[in-house]
Amino acid sequence: MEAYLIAILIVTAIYVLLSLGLTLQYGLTGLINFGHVGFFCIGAYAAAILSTAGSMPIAVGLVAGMLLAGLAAIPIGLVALRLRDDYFAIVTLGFSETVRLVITSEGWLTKGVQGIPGIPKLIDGVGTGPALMILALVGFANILAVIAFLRIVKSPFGRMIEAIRDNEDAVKALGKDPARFKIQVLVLGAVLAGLSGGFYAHYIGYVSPDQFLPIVTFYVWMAIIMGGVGRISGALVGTLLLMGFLEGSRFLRDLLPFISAVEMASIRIGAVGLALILFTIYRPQGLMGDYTRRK
Amino acid sequence: MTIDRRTILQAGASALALGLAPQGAFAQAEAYRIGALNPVTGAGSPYGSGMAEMIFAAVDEVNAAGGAAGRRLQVFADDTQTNPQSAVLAAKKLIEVNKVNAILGTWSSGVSLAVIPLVNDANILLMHTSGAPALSTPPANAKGYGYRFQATNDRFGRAFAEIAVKEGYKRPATMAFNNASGIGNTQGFKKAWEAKGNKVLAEVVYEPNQPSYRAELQKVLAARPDVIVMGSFLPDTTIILREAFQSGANVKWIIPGWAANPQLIRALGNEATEGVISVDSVANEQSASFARYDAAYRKGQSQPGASNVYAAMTYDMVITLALAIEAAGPGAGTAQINAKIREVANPAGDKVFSFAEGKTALAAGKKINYEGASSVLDFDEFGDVTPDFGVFFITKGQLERRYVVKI
Amino acid sequence: MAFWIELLISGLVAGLVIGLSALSITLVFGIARFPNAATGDTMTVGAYGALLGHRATNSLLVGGLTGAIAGAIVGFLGYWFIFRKLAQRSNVALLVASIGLAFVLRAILGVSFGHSQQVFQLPLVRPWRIGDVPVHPNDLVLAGACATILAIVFAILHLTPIGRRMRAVADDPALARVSGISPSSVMTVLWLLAGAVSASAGIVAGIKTVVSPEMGWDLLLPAFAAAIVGGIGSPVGAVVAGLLIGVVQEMATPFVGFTYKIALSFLLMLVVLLVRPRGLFGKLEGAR
Amino acid sequence: MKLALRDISVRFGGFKAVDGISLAIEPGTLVGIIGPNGAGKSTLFSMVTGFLPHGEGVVSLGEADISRDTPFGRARRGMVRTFQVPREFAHLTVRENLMAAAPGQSGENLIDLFFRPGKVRNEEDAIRREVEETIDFLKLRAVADVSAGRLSGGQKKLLELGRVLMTKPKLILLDEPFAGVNPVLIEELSGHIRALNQRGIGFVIIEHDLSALSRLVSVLHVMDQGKLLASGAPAEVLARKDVREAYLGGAA
Repeated sequence: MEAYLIAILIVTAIYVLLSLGLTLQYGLTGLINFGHVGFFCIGAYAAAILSTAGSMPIAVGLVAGMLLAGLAAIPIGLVALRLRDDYFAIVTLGFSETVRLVITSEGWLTKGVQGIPGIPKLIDGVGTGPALMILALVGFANILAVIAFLRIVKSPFGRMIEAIRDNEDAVKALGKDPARFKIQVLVLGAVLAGLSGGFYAHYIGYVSPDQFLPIVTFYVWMAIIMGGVGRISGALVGTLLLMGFLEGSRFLRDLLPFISAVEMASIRIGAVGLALILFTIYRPQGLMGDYTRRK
Repeated sequence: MTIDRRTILQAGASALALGLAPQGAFAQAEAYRIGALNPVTGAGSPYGSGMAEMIFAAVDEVNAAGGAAGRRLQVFADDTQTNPQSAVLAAKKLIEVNKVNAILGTWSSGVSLAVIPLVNDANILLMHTSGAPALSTPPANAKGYGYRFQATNDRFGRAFAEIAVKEGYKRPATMAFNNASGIGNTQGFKKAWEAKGNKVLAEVVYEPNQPSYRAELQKVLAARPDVIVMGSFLPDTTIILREAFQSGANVKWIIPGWAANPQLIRALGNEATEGVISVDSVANEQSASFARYDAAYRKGQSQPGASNVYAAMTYDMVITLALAIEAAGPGAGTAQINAKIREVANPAGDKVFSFAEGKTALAAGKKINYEGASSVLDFDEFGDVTPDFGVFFITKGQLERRYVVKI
Repeated sequence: MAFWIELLISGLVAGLVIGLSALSITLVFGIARFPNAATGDTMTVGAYGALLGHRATNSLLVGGLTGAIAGAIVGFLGYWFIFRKLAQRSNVALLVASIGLAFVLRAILGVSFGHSQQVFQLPLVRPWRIGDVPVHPNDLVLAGACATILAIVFAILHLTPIGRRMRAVADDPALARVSGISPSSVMTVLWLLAGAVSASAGIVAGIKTVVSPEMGWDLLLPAFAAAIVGGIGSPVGAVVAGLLIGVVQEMATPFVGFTYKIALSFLLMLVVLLVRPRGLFGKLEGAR
Repeated sequence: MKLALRDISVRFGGFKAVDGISLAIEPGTLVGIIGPNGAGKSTLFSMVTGFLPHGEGVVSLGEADISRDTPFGRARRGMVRTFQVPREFAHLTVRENLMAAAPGQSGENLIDLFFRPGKVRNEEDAIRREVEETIDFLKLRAVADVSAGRLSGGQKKLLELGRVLMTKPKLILLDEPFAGVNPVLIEELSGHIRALNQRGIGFVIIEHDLSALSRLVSVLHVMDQGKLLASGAPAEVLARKDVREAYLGGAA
């Protein structure tokens, strides 16, 4: 039983990196990033291609994934500066779909719709031993990300991005350029998503374009909205809730036989939708957070 | 899946299995645990629940005949959602929580490619219905524990080429749904067709869920083909055939069976589907095994067995596996059972059409050759079945099988 | 030459569907001031409604009306139970809530109709031939239907008192509130209208293709692009831009291929947002 | 640092909100701008500070032509502004609002933040001392740790003044600082402005409270329908018939 729980924790840890990235971008800076799965996809494919066709060591693939995702965030950042937030949301949604289209079409590099099988595991071997080491590795990356995250939040940089979220014009009136901060935040969030993608590719062992649909972005949005926008605890709790919900429904099927499995998929999507609605209306600050009132 | 006695019973059993040892007449030999990992939701949802249901039905049949090598078969069902991530997690649960000895019924190539490493690591069997060629060769099938009950995509392509030659077509074009199986079919056709020294006039790969496919159709029709070979699924085939008919094109079609089925005819009517050639790995309709499967499928899904060829395959998976367990004798591990699979299914040996028949023949010391419901089930060295292909012509709204193509 | 004309026609027909759903988006975007992500799934509701209506009465007109009414009701319920409660909140909260509504609608449709395809049982008719360019009667019927829907929307907006109040709210919500326009009456009519319009787009799409729970979501991005390219708040802009995107997508296929044509609508939207945020016919209050 | 405006005009469609305004603000002076609603005061203000796209004419600060400069570029040159409706950072405390305003913080650069933490910490301490002085100067000690969103209207105006002070400006443009503020607080604000003026900081104040303004400023400019109607000492300007008429809505 515990090996299966380790598997859930590993996937949760992978998704926490995505939630942290989005918390930094939306929770702290107010950037409506609906294209998060695009950076996740870039990280996954970089790791997959380099570790199979490129036959590079895994670490190289992971770092390359982070860099490429970060680089991809820069043009998005430049666009972000000139757009109102809901327009930016639509543009980022378009970005993640374009990434998926490029991955689908450029088969010479990405094997297109066939996907890339046989991606080496983070740590070889079978059973709970290696699984625990993988969990430790991804967990360690989480800890580093949280430390860096706290360092940023408690610093003048963190203060400034929250100021941008609260009132961008006031920041300009005080002689500071929001653009620089927005781009850095987008790049940081993208780097985290890239690393998360790299871990995902090595853990699942197979990547294909249809694993990177917008639904992944909205799952992460649901996690940070339920957990608590703008807070690390919110990102962690939210991701745990999301994974518990997505995986829990696997057991639910055994215990509630009258719900046919076909309906289970619709119920899962419906529950995600309902959570998004109810939390946005009745508990905007999420379970953990109360960023609206600091004291 | 309708609510009936067995589903509730099964749920109780599986909840029981989470903690307690199984009871019942087979207390002495440990139950053989089967993981039914099927695409109940997502792109494979039209086939998934039928596939799962037939695994239960076949297991009931085997247990009713006294089990295999004294061991009762037990099933744990889970949903791949036709996506690799949840398939991997479901497989891990089946392997680590339910401790299954075999996983049956993964459908899409992506899912099987993601699950097969876990199966190899856990030294258990995987029987799937995916088309991707990568599943036959190492590293995916390095241990030979993977068996493919569906013809590979390029086998379909080769069958299409044979049919095109037989029907005297000279100017083929291809249209493929942009995913692994769609492109696998048209590439398979192109390879086989060009190997015969001919040329494919136009090739189009289209994206799913478009408001219209006219531009794609137009590009293909501009090359004036006499036949269009499709690698497609039901929804897109419905739209493309309708738009072709409504744009006045009169061209012949060769379409995989899962896209050119009774539902397509019901959607478009007889006139638009007249003369369409539907190709599918021929199920042994005449065989007694198909009759038993068909009865079980009608009882569970109240639909004809022929409408879900994948369910016939999962039915055969259980029977073949059970016969191999029986042949390997009590206390056999995966390796011994694996060694027996080709023995009980491939040609050398008396033809048997059910588990009971096979069991009595084995008991009498004879060699057997199980002829399945989905096909004759002769596995090559890669663990792939080499079925024949039934060629059906849609005439006045009926699927009429005219001949069989062997490759 | 006929090759290009055919591409143009198929582009226009595809553009009709995009234009209609963009029209619904621009109405909501202009008046309620947020991009309604549930538009796609309201389209699907319309398609299923029309399917039931058509099966029951075998008349496409009754089917269409049932679908439109279903869409209007869903549109209104979305406003009454969700968007009304978020009126004072940022447009992001409304956007996220509309995504939630989109998922809920898809779940309800999935459970009630299942995932296998459903089709409008219509007789298939051979096309007419003008020169060697096939023109299909169905396309003309659908184009006519879209034109009538557009005319109805314009009539409501420009000829009726509630329409004038809706345009006033679109121009300057603060001024409108001050001059005594009750927002709830304007919003009620807006959401009924937007729901009906997106439902009709879904019906047209459903007739041309097949009806399945996911169909609305895939048409959402091009529809948003059309609403933005046409200029937010401008009904004419939405439909013209929808046709433009439909034609550009189809005509570009020989050069760009069938996979990248989908990215074209996104690219067009990006260029417009950066170069001319007001879009073709939008007002000054652009996308800054 | 002298602020000079030459033929400034701003057009919305056909309508000229600001029409050919030329005036100069001598360094270190207290200047008021008055005029009826819709005279174009706020429009002029926003264009000079870069929050409205440049219309016609030249805005120069000292010798530099800043007509095309970004809002934050102009602020960095020492000309800062407050807003008619205060724009506090609602979720940050009063202290954090003031800390955020301090210019040139290396802690806002990620490289320094992670690789030169010592330097960042020292700067933070220096800024914190400055913030404590500003808090005492503006008597906001009691609410120093309350999130700005929960302050009263008057406190928010004080905070906004405190924030611009943190940027060590040479010229502060105040947009209706006394609007909606009780008389006691108006005197307090005027006191602060006079004290800051002693330290050499110039002010340009848009205000409707003529009595409080005229007690404060040395020069008064009157705008009406986008044009400069009159300029001069407060008493003298307010005595003019045409100014009173513009105000009483005679001509408009």
